[in-house]
Amino acid sequence: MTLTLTETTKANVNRIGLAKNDYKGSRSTLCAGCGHDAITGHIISAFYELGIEPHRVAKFSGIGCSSKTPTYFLSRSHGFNSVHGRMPALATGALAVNHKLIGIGVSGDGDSASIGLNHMCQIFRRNVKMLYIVENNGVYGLTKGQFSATADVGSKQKGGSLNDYEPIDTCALAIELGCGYVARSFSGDGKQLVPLLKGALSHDGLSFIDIISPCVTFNNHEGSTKSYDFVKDNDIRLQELGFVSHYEPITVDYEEGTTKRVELPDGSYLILRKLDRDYDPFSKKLALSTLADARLSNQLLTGLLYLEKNRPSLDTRLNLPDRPLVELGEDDLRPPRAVLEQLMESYK
Amino acid sequence: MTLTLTETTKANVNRIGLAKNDYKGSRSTLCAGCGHDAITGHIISAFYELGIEPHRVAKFSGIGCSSKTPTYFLSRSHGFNSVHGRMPALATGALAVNHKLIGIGVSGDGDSASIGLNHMCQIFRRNVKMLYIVENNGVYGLTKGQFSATADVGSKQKGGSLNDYEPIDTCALAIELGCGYVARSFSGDGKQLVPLLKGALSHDGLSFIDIISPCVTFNNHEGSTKSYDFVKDNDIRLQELGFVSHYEPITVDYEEGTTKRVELPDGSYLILRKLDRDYDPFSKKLALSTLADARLSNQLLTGLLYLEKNRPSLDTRLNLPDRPLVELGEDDLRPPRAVLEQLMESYK
Amino acid sequence: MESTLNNFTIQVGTVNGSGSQSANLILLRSIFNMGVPCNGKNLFPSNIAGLPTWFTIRVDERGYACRSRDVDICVAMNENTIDADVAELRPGSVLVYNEALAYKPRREDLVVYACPFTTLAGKVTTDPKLKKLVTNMVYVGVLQELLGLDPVAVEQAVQRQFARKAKAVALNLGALREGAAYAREKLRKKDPFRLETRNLTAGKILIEGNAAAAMGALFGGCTLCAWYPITPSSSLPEAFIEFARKHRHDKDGKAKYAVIQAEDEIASLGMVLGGGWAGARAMTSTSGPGISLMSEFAGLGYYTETPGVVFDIQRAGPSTGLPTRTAQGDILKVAYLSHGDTQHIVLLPASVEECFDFGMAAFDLADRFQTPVFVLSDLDLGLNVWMSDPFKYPEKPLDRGKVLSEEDLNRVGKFERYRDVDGDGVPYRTLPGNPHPLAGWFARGSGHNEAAQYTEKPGDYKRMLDRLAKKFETASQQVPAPILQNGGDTRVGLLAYGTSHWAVVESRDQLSASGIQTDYLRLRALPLNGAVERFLAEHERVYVVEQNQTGQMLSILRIHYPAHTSKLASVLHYDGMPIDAACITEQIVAAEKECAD
Amino acid sequence: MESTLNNFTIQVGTVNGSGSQSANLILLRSIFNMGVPCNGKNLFPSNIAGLPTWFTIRVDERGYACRSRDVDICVAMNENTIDADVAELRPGSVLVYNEALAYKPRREDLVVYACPFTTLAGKVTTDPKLKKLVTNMVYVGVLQELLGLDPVAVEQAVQRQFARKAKAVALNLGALREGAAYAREKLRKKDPFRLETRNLTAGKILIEGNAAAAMGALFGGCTLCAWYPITPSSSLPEAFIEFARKHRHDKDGKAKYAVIQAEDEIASLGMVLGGGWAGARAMTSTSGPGISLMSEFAGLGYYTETPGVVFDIQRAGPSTGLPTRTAQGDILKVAYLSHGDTQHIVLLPASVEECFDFGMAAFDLADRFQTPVFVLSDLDLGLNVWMSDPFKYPEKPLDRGKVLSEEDLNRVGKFERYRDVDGDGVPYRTLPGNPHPLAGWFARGSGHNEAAQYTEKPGDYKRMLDRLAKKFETASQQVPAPILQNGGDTRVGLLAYGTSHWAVVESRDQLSASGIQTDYLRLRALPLNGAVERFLAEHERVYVVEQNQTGQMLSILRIHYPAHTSKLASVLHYDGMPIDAACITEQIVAAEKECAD
Ligand SMILES: Cc1ncc(C[n+]2csc(CCOP(=O)(O)OP(=O)(O)O)c2C)c(N)n1
Ligand SMILES: Cc1ncc(C[n+]2csc(CCOP(=O)(O)OP(=O)(O)O)c2C)c(N)n1
Ligand code: SF4
Ligand code: SF4
Ligand SMILES: [Mg+2]
Ligand SMILES: [Mg+2]
Repeated sequence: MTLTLTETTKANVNRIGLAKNDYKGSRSTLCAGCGHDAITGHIISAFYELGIEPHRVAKFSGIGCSSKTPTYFLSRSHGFNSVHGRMPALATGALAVNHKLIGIGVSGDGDSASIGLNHMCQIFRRNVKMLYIVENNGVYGLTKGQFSATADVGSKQKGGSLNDYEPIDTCALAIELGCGYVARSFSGDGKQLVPLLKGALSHDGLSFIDIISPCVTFNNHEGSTKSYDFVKDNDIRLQELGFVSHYEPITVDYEEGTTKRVELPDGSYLILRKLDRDYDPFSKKLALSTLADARLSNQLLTGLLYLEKNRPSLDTRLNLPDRPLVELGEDDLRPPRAVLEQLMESYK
Repeated sequence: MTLTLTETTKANVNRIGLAKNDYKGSRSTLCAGCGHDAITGHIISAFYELGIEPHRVAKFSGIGCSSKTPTYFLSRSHGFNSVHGRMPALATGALAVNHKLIGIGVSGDGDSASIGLNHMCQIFRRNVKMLYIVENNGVYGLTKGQFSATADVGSKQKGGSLNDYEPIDTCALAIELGCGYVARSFSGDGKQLVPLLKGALSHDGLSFIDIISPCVTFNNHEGSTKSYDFVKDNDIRLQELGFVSHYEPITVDYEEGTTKRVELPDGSYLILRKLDRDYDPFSKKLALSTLADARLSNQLLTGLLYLEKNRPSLDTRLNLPDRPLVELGEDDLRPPRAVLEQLMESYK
Repeated sequence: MESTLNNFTIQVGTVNGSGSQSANLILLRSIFNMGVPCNGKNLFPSNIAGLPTWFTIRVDERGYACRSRDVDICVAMNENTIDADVAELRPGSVLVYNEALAYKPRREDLVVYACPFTTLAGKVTTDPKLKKLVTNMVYVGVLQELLGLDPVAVEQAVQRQFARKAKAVALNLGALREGAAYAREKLRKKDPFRLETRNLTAGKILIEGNAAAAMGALFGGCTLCAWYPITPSSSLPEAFIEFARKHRHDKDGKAKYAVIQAEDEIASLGMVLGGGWAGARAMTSTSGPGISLMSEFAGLGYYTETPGVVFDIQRAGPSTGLPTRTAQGDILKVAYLSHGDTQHIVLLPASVEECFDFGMAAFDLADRFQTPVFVLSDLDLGLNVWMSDPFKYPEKPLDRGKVLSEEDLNRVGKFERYRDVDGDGVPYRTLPGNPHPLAGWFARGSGHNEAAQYTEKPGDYKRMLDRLAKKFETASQQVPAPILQNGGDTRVGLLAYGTSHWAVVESRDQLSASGIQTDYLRLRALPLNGAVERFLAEHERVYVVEQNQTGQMLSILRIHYPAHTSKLASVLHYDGMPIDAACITEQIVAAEKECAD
Repeated sequence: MESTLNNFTIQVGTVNGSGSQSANLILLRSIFNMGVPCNGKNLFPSNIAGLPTWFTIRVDERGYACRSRDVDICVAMNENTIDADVAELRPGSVLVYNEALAYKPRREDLVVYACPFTTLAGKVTTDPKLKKLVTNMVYVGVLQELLGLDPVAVEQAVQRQFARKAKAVALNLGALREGAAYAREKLRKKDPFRLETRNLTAGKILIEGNAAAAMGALFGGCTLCAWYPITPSSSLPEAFIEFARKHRHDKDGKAKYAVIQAEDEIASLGMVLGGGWAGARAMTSTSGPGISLMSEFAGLGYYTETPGVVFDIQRAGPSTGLPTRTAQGDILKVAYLSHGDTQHIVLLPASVEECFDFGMAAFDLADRFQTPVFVLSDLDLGLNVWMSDPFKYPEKPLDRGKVLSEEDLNRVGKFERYRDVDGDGVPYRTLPGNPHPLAGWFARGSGHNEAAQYTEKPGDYKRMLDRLAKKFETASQQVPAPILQNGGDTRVGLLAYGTSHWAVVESRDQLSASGIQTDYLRLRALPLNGAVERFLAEHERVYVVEQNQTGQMLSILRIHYPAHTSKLASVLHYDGMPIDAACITEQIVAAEKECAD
C-alpha cells in the first residue's frame, strides 16, 4: 500500500466511533509513488475526520488509474466504476433518485477532459450535489502515457514529442458553467487538500476539485508540467485553508483582516487565510481572469478558486421531496386504480 | 423560398463571373420566417461577394433544422450532413486530408452545445481552419421545441415551463479554449453578419460565429430570450463592421480614432467602427469579462468578440505539406519495395 | 365485392404545420363516437412545416387495424401532392378536393367532388391565419354529409378536441356546418361508401402507443426518466412528464419523480443505470441512432447487472434513415447490443394495450433479472392512434426482485453480490445507503468474482459468464410468452411480432379465403422460449413476417433453433410504410404455390 | 512420449513494470537466433506496475504456435504467484526460482533449481534500480546453461535489444554471464528439456500483429490515422506513427500523413469518415468499448457509402471485461454494427502476415466498395510476438475504386452519386474539390435517391437498400476467400477464423492421431461467400471453433446457411486466455464419440 496519509490517527476513533481503518479500501494496485494514492489518503482523512458514516457514501468513477481509486477507500460504501468518461451521467442518475447519499466521483483528466468533457460540463450546469474530483496528471496513465486534453502546450511526452494543443482548464470551465465550489490542489499538499475536500463535502451543490496528481511512470520527467518538480517550482497558493466542522467549536484563532471565515450550508466553516495576494473567491470574473493570467505566466494556482453558495442543486430544481425517491413504497410508485380509470375515461 | 438576402445583386456576376444564383442551393423546407433561412441568405451573399469558387468549398453539418441548411446554399459544392452533434469530427478529418478546401460547418445549439459539446470544444483546441456557425435558437427545432443547452435560465418554453439550467455560452467557451476568431451575431442583421462571415473566411484557423436565429415555430413567444422581439430589445452591437476583400481597393473612408482596420491573413481587412463603447477584440480577458457582464445584465452583445491571428491551425500543427494529402499519388502513398525490405530486416 | 358500409379508408393529404391534425382527429373520433371501429395513421415528413403530410383513417367494422394499401376516399388539400395522390387511386375511388388548388381532374374512373373549401372557410372568419386553420374543418363537414357521419358524434368530437376553448369550438363547428351545408346542397352522392351507427366501440379508448407506454411507466413505478429528444420517441417521455405532473406529486407539491433531459443518449442510459443501481425504477426512451449511442452503457448494464428500462420506438433506416417512417429494424441489434458476449431482454408490444402492460412489466423484469430491458415499439405503434380496450389495472404488486435490506442481511448473515444462491443464475443485491456492515459492494464493468472483487482469473471470469447465461435461461421462462392462434392446419405457420401483428391478422383471413389455413404464433419477448420451438416443430413451413430488410427475427430464430431452420422463410416489408395485409398474403400465396408446384 | 528436444514451453512469472520484458524478449530471440521456431505470449494485468505478469515462450520445432496449456519450465520470480504457478505444473516439469523469495519448494515431483538471482545481480551492479532490472537477465543466463542456448545467439539478442546503449549491453551481458556461471557451477541438469541449433528460422521475422497491421496501413496508403488510446489497440496507431515518421516525410520534412488523437472513439470514426469522404485512405484502431461507441458513425458510413478502415483488436468481455485478455467476441456485433439494417465488410486475419496483407487490402476494399471495412484482430495476435515469413511487397497497385475525376466527368457527361451504373451495386463518386460543374453532391445519413437528393418516398428508399444488398453480394466475391486444408475425410469439417487457427492446426494433428481425420476451412472475411456453403454441403459434421461464449460465427453461419445448420456445432473457449489445441481436441473427440455412440 502506498498511501500517504496527512496525519497519523491520533485519537483512535472519530466522532461516530469509527477508526481510520474503517475508511480504507482494498490495497492499491497503482504504481508506487503515484499521486492518486496520496489523494486516496487525503480522501480517507477527510471522511474520517468529518465522521461521515461510510454507508451514506456513494462512490463513482469512470475508467483510468484514477478511476480505480474508489476501491481503495471506503470499502464499506457502495461504489460504481463505470465506463470511460461517463461517470457524471451515472452519478446524476443515482443522486437524483437518492439525494441523501453523499456522492463522490473520482475521475481522471483523460476521463473528464477528453472523452467525458461534455458530461462534465453538463453536470456543472445541473449542479448535482456531489464532490467531483479530477486526478489530473496530464496523461492517460492506464493506457501508457498519451497526452490528455489537460496537457499544456509544449509539454513533453515521455517519448519526447511535444503537445501541440491548448490545454483545457477544467476549473475555468467549471466556473464558466456555473459550478459553485471550484478548487485546484496538489496530491502532495494534504494541508490544503483536506480542508478543501471537507469544504466540498459541506457544500450544497456540485463541488469540483482539480488535483494535480503526478504520474510517476509516464509524466514525471523534465519537460512535463505535471511532474512533482514542476508543481513544487510553480505552485502558488491562493490562500491558506482551514476547515471547522459544524460539530466542533471554532478553535482556530484568526486575525481580523487576513483571515476570512466562510460559513457553509451545513454550518461548517472554511477558514481562508490571506497569503501574498488578496484573493476574493466570490468573484466569478476575478476567478476567471486570475486563472487566465496564471496560465499565461505558467503558474499553477492552487486553493479555493470560486465559491457561490446559493445556486440551487439538482434536487431542488427537480422539486424533490425530502424523502429520496428510492424510499418511495408501492403506494407512492403506483397510482391507485381510480387514477387509471380516470385516465381511461379521458381517452374514451 | 424564404431567403432574406442582404442586398440585391447589383452587378449580375461577381469577380469570378458567377451569378448569385450559382451560390444558391435547393429550396428550403424550413418554416416560413425561420432565422436559419436568413442566415442561409447571408452565407450566399458572403461567398458570392468574395467570389469563392463553389467547388473549393466543403460543407458540413450535424442534425437539426439548422443542419439541414447546407443543402440550401452552394449546391455546386460537396457537402456532408452527418449525425447529430458530430460534425466537428467529420470536418476535422476531411480538412486534415484536404486543407485546401474552404470548410464551412453549420450546426445548431442542440447539435453543438448539447450532444456535440465535447467535439465543439475539441475543434476549438485543434484550430481546424474552417468557419463554424451555430444557428442558435435556444431550442431543438426539429424535434419540436425542447430546450437546448443554450437556453437561458428562466426562459420560457412554448408549453410554459421554465428552463432551470445555466446556459452554455458557446462564444465564451470558444475564447476560453483558444479559438482565434469568435463572433456573435443575429440572423436578421446582415449588415453585421456578412462582414463577420467574410472575415471568418479570411481567417487562418477556426472561426466561430454564434448566430441568434429565432425559431418562429417553437421559440418566438414572449418569455423566450431567443425571439425576434427579445433580440431587437436587447441586442447591443460591440462595433460597426465592414469588410474589404484583398482584391478590392479600400474605398471605405475611416476616421482615425473611431475606426480600426484589421488585416487578415489573406490580405483582406476587417473594418471595426467604434460605437458607444470602446471594445478591444484582441484581449481575451476583456472578451471573457464582457461576455460575463452581458450575461448578468441580460444583454445580447453582438459583433466581433475576439480575434487572435497567430495561432497555428491544425494543418500547421500537423506539419502538412502544401499539397493536400488527398492529392498524393501512389508513389507517395506506398513506400517503395526497399522500405519494406529494410523493415523486414529489422524484424529478423 | 367487399361491403363498403363501415369499411373503407380515407386519406387526407395536407401540408404539415397547417393545423390539419385537429380536423383529422375530429374526423377519426366522430367515426369512433358512432360506434364504428377505426384507427388513424399519420404520415408526416421529417420537417416542421410546409411539406406534404397525409392522414389515413381506416374504418373497419371487422376490426382490421393495419394499414390498408388502397385508399377509398382521398381528400386532397395539398397542391403539391394532389397529382400523385390521385394517380394512386383505384377506379371507383372518391376524390374530394379543394377547388382553390390549381388542379384539373383528369380521371374519369373516379367519383370526384370539388369543394370551395377556402371560400367556405372565409364565411366563418376573415382572419387569414384562422381561415387557414378552419379550412380543414370544412372537409370534415363535407365528409359528414357524404358518408353519413352522425352530427352529434361529430359535435362531441369537436367539443372534446377544443375542450378548453369555447371560441374555437364555435368557429370550427361553423366551418364544419358550412362544409356540410355545401355538400348537402351542391354535391350529389355518387359513391358507395357509407357509415352507419354501431355499438362496437363502447368502452373502448383511442390512444397512441407512446402515451400508453408512458402510462405503463407511471403505473410501473418509474421514478426517473432520463431522455434525449428524438423522433418518434419524444412523445413518450413527454407523455410521462404530463402524467407524472398530474399524478405523482405529494401533498406538499413535491415531485415524486425526476425527469432529466440529458445531453445525449449516452448520458440518458448512464443516468438510468445510475438510478437503477441506486434502487429506483428508471427509464429512457429513444430511437435507432440513440440505441447505437447506448451500446457501451448497455454492455455495462448487462455485465454489472444493473436494472433499467429502454424504450426503442423504431424508425426506418440505417443511419438517420427516414425519421418519420416506421420499421422493425433494430431487433437483431438490440438483442445483442454492445461489444462482446452481451445479450438483453427485449419486449415486443404489438398493441397500445401491450405498450401499457409491457411498459409496466419491463420494470418488474429489469428488477427481477437486474439487467437493462428493452421495449421495442415502433413509429406506427407509438405515434398513431389505435382503438383499444381500456387498460387493466395490474393485479400483482410490483416485483422489486432480489434486494436485501438491512434486516435481511441481519437474518442471512452473509452477502456476496454475484453469487448464484438460488441456482437460477440471479444473484442478490443491496442498495447504496444500506447501513449493514456487509452491504457495501463495488460495481464494475471489468472482470469480477462472486464477491464483486476485481479479478482477471480465467476461471472466475468464465464462471460469471456462465452464470449470466443461466440467468437468461431463467428469464426466458418469465418474459411474456408467445401467443398462439390456431387455424386448424399445421402445414403453414406464421410468426410475427410487434405491429406486424395487425397485418398478419387480416392476412390470415385473406389466406384462409384463398384456401390456405394458418396457425399463428406471435412472439412477445426475447429470450425466446420453449413454446417457439414447439411451434416450429409442429409446422411444415413457417413464415416470419417482419418490417426490415434482412429478416432480423428470422436470423435470431435461425441462431436459436437450428433444427427447424430450413422450414423458415421471410416475409418482409421495408419501405418505411406500415406493413399491410396484402403484402403478406401475396408473398405467402406465391411461396405456397411454389411449394405446391 | 513427445520429444523434449526443441519442444517445450517456458513460463516466466514476474512483476509487471519490473523490466522483465526485455529479458523475456532476449530469451525468445536467442532461441529464434538458433534457428528454432518459437513465439512468445505476454500475459499481463490491466495495471501499470506491481502486479503479476507472465511471459510464455513456446519452443516448437514442428512450428505449432498456439498457446500450450501446459508449462514445462517455470521460472518463478514473483513471490505473490509462485505458489499458484507451481501448483499448476505437471509432474516432471522444471521449476527455476529465485532463492530470494520467501518460498519453500514442497513438490517432490518437479525438477527444482533454486538460484540466488538477486545476489548474482548484485555482483554486476550496486545501483538498486539497475539491480532490480538485471535480476531478470540472470535467469536468462541460467536457462542458457540449462537448456543449451547458443551463447552467440544470446549475445546477438542482447546486442539487438539494447541496440543504442553500449553500457546496457555490457551490464546485461554481465548479469547473463553470472547466471550462466552459477548454473554451470552449482546446478546439475536433471531435466530432459534441451535446445539444439536448427535452420528453421532463417529469413523469418518475429513481430507483433499490431506492428504488422500498422505496416499494412503504411503500405496500404493510409494518410489519416485518427485514434483514441485503448488496450490492446494503442500499439497499432503508435506503430503507424513510428513508421510514418520514418518513411512518410517529404524532402522538406513535411508529413505526408496526419495523425490525430481524437477526444473519443466517436470522433475517431467521424474523422476517418470525413477523411474517406474527402478522398483519403483513413483508419482508426480500437477495441470493444470503442466499437460500441462507433456504432452510430458506422451506420452513417454504411448508408452514405463512405470508405474507412477500423481495426478492432478484440479483448475479453462484455463491457470493460478483461482489457488485457484475448477474445473473438465482437464478430457478430461488428458484422451488423449500428441500428437498422446495416452490415459491414469484416476481415479476419489469423497471422501477423495477414495483419499486414489485410491491413493493406482493407483500404482497397473500403475504396472499392465505399464502405467502412473492419479488420478484426485480437489481443493474442496484436500484442504477442509471432514468427512469420517476411511480408511480401504487394504486386498490385492500390485500388482506389470508382472515383470520377474532372476529366472522367467531361467524358461521361453525367453523374449521379448513387446510381448503379455497372449493375454491381457499386456506384460512382466524386471528391470534394472536383471543379466539374456536375461533381458536387450532398452526402446524408437520411433517405436519399440515386441523385443523392433527400427523399422519403417508399420506393426510392427501398431501391437504395436493395442496391446496397447487391453491393454486398458483389463484395462477398472480392473479399479474401476462405482457405481450405483437406484432410482427406469428409465426415468431419472444422471451421475457424483469426487466431483460433493456430490451435486448430495443432488440434487437427492431435485428432488425426486419435483417428479423426478432418478437413479445415479457415474463414477470412465477411460477407461469406459460396466456398463456405460448399464446405458445409460436403461435410457431415462441422465444428466451428471460436473464442467467445455464444458462438458468434456459428450464429452468422446459421443465419446465412440454413440448409446446413443442423450439422454445425460450436467449439468454444472464452476464459480470456488464448485458445489451446487440447481444448479443441477434447471437445471434438467427446462430440465425435457421442456421434459414434
Ligand atoms: C471507451 C473507452 N475508450 C478507451 C478506453 C481506454 N482507456 C482506459 S483508461 C484511459 C485513459 C485514462 O486517463 P485518465 O482519465 O487521465 O486516467 P489516469 O490513468 O491518467 O489516472 C483510456 C483511454 C476505455 N477504457 N474505454
Ligand atoms: C443521436 C441522435 N439523437 C437525437 C436526434 C434527434 N434530433 C434531431 S435534430 C435534434 C435537435 C436539433 O436541435 P438544434 O441543433 O438546436 O437544431 P435546430 O433544429 O434548433 O436548428 C435532435 C435532438 C438525432 N437525430 N440523433
Ligand atoms: S501509470 Fe501513472 S497514473 Fe497510473 S498508477 Fe502508475 S503513476 Fe499512477
Ligand atoms: S422549427 Fe424552428 S428552427 Fe425549425 S425550421 Fe421551423 S422555425 Fe426554423
Ligand atoms: Mg490522467
Ligand atoms: Mg436549435
